[in-house]
Amino acid sequence: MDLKALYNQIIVENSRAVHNRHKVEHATAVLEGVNPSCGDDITLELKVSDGIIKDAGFTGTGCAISQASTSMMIDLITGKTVEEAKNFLNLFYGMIKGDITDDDQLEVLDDIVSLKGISHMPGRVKCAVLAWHTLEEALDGKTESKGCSDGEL
Amino acid sequence: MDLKALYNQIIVENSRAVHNRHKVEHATAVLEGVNPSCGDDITLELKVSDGIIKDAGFTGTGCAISQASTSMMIDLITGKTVEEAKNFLNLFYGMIKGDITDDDQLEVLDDIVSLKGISHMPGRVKCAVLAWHTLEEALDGKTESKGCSDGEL
Amino acid sequence: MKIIRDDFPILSVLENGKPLIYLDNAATTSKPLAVLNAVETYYRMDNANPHRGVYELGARATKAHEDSRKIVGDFLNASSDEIVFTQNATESLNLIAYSYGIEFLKKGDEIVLSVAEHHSNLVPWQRVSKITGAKLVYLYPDNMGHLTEEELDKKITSKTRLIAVAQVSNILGIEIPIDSIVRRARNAGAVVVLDCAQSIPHMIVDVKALDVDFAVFSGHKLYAPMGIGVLYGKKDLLDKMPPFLTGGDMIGSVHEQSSTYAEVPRRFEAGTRNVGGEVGLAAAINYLNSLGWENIKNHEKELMTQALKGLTDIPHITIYGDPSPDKRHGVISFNVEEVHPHDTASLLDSDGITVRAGHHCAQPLMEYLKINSCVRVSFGIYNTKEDVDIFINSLKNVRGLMGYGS
Amino acid sequence: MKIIRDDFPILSVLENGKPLIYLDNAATTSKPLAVLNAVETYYRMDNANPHRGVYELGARATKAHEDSRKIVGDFLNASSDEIVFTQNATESLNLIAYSYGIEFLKKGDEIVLSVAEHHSNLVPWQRVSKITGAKLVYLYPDNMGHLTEEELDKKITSKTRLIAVAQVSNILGIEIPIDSIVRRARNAGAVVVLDCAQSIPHMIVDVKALDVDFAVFSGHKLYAPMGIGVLYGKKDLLDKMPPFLTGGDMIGSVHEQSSTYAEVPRRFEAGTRNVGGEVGLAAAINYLNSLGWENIKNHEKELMTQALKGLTDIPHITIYGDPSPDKRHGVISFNVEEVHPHDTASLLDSDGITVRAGHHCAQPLMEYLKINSCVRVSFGIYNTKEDVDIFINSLKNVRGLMGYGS
Ligand SMILES: Cc1ncc(COP(=O)(O)O)c(C=O)c1O
Ligand SMILES: Cc1ncc(COP(=O)(O)O)c(C=O)c1O
Repeated sequence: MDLKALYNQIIVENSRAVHNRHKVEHATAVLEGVNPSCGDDITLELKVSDGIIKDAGFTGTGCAISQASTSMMIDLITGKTVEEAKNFLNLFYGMIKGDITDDDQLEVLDDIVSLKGISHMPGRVKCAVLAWHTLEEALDGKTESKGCSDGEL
Repeated sequence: MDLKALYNQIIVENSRAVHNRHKVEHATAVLEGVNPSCGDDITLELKVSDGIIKDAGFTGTGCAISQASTSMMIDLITGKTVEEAKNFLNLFYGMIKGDITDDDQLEVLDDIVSLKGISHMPGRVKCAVLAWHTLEEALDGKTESKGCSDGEL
Repeated sequence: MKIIRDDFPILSVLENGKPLIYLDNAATTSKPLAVLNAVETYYRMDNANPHRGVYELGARATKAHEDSRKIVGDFLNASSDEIVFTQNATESLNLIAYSYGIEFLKKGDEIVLSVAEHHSNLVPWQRVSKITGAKLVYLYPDNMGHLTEEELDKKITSKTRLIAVAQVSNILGIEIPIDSIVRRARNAGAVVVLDCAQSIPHMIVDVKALDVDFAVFSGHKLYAPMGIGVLYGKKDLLDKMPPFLTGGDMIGSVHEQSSTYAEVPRRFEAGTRNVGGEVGLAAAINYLNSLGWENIKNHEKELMTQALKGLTDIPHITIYGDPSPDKRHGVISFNVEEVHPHDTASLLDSDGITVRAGHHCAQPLMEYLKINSCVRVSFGIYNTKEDVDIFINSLKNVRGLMGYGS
Repeated sequence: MKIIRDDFPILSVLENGKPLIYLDNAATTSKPLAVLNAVETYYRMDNANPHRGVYELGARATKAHEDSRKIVGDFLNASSDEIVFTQNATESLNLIAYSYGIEFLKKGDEIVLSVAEHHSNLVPWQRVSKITGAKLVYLYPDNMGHLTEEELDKKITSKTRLIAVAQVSNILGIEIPIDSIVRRARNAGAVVVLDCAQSIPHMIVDVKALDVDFAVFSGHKLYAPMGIGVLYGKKDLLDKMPPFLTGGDMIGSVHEQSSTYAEVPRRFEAGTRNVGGEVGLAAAINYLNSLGWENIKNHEKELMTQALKGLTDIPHITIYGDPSPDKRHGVISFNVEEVHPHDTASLLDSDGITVRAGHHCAQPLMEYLKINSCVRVSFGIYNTKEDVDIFINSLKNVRGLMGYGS
């Protein structure tokens, strides 16, 4: 995998993409997700009504991969139904675990497919997964996240 | 080392040699030595006066090597001075540890030299040493022996 | 299965100038090339500290570590997160004693052991008993070496909170009635700790089918390297247990005055893991699976049958426990009348045959059998009919060499 | 010392398609052929359960076990019976915490640690503190990473009963003033536990000259296999300590309800030992001795000097601790401004360079330094000037690749 290309094309832009870095007015869910071992720390805010994710945003700090992954996720889920979001979630987990490799199947994930190569970097998987993990817990109505605890990376 | 020859020539006879299996009248030292892990258990009795080991004997049970070694030791030390016995002791330890290999030097140990090969059988060293260890403690005036504790053989 | 001898380089060394007849497999086993090569390959290709590097080599080490865990889990029919790597069965048992026993037992409770337990499954419970006040209760085998239903009924009561037993005793070689024990444990609300050190080299241990709460074994008795052991624990039990060893890798977060701990199984794996050993263990399991467990069982049964027949035919030999091959796995312990076990072992050794003599880390059983020590012969997958013949023939000479008529 | 690279097979693997530049030696080291061969030879020629067989093969295994102990003892300038084999430094520290700390400390006593301790030398003392009521007191380094005399004066008092410190921190790489600490410990009547995990790969540790009471290290950081660690303890201290792990081999005699324990060091070695690991450790020590410690020190000093110069020349880099090579051993930790350490590590990795990023099992130090994590580069005997050049050059590109002007 050409890691530099990955960093170059996707992550750098996205990690600085500011359009998703904001609080959400009248949020229906606010959840902080933390990777204690590496300090990635994001707070995801969602506004869900009628089963549709009307608005989403985040604040927080962390490595480029965690921040980019969060921003790209928000781009993807905003305006989608909760069902669709959960479907993306499973696709994303499948991709990151290396279980789903078929590009056609992954196509709906849009530019998030650029994170596919992370499946070969087990040490960084947690960074990419944090946002999605937090989303999953938020959609499940959790008010406190367990984070992706995995000891020391 | 021809172990069978060792067993054959020396140990079998000595282990049954009954002449040293006796209590000592007016003993000045009586000490029990035990190898807890293999159950060798001898009680050594000495009568020392004027610095001379006037009489010695033993009772107990154990493997052929421990019993033979005890009997041969008693043959050697009876009638000798305490100094001489201590000298034998050091020679014996040296031989069993494999530190002293020169036959001329070991000659004074008489037929005990037949135990020399035990130095190549670390698992059995303890059996051969028990009597000597008990003798050392008895001559040092100990009234309780620590045995040659070495955990499980 | 004769052909597999070539897989084990050590079998061609000399013992006292004679071809080695290795019959001390219950103490430790020889390692097949598949295991030696797997370990060497790990160190030549993938060695790094698992879970610590974000780099590719570190990922390979982490994968080697977690793949090994998966192979062990599959082998026991457990899931990976129920498998804790330790250094040996002894540490696994100490971990349970400390993190479960000391934590959850109290005065008035009873811990049930068999008097045949190995010291490693006995001394840790003495400590638990001393610290918690729980009472140690012993199961005594009948004169054939079996634990009877009556004995189980008598000892496993409503007070029983924990039962720690070897599936196969390292001296008697007899398989205990584990189903009966687990059934009673369930009624009593007790947990069952199964010491598989001597069973797992000879049979498939399915922890789910047996429904035991904990199971432990050592790699080195299963043709794997030394320095690697396994603890299986039911997930819900492990989850509620505090850590045993503490330090790097097993933490959640650490502050100056307090810490939180990682999820299981990592909570119980403190400090850098023995990944080489884990890889070796996984390779050993794969090797055994490829031989086929039915083949292994049949082969070992043949050896056992032959050896028991040979032994019962020699006069002046006492065998400890039921001498029928159906009940036996791996080991036979015996004594030659009037000959000290160490002398027996040394004389066999002069013919190149390695057996063990001593109390075999089971002094309470020795006391119970009213012997001080005994000789133990134990078989592995690479032993042959010829090995047994040579052993029996050599044994026939022992009393003669010790100066007895026969 | 370039020629020795051929002794280490793993150094020729590829990392992300590039030649591997292994710079995570503080996590674990690569193994020379001398070590791999020694272990393999042990398993091919001498493998048996030490202390258990009366037969010749068993004697060879016992000899391998005890000879290794002697080599480790000589290496530390200790006698053999002061050397306990464990699985890693973490277990060694737990053993001291349990068998010395919990046993001999009490409320009102103070345990002194540095805030730079590795979790393995920190979490066990938290447990001791919790159980005994002894207080944990932290030494804080000055802004160059040094422990000052004033700080030592302030924290090491008449209440201090135990001081546990790493001779070299795994993050700062700075050697602590161990002589000053031991002197104060003697006055206070405290024992000193020296964690040599990061010092011993880089210098001779003479426990008698240092006059420390305990010292620990891990084999895998000293070019030996994983799964083997060492505890040194002064004989009179070990003698009065109760056992930690219990089970086979560490007992005197066992009865149903009570047991006595073996003499040290065996009292602390429960269950079957990792003889293969011990043999590997002994081979590693012999290998290092044959290279010569002066050569090793000079070589590593050159690398350290070059790396520190290179790092200080790059803008936007923060080095943690004194950047003068004289005070440093093995490791340099740093951060690239505005770049997360994991991203730095991944970008270096894409050039084949393995460094570590994270909290390095030293979270309290991270808190103290007010950072969340950092990048660590660490050197071994086989690293070269070229390795350092490649590392520095790759690092220069990191900020650019992350989209920063420079
Ligand atoms: C200073 C220090 N102490 C202790 C340890 C623990 O060593 P191990 O993980 O081998 O037990 C380490 C390494 O991880 C270390 O760097
Ligand atoms: C039945 C049984 N349990 C436990 C053990 C302890 O195994 P280890 O010494 O490998 O820890 C052994 C072997 O020594 C054993 O035979």
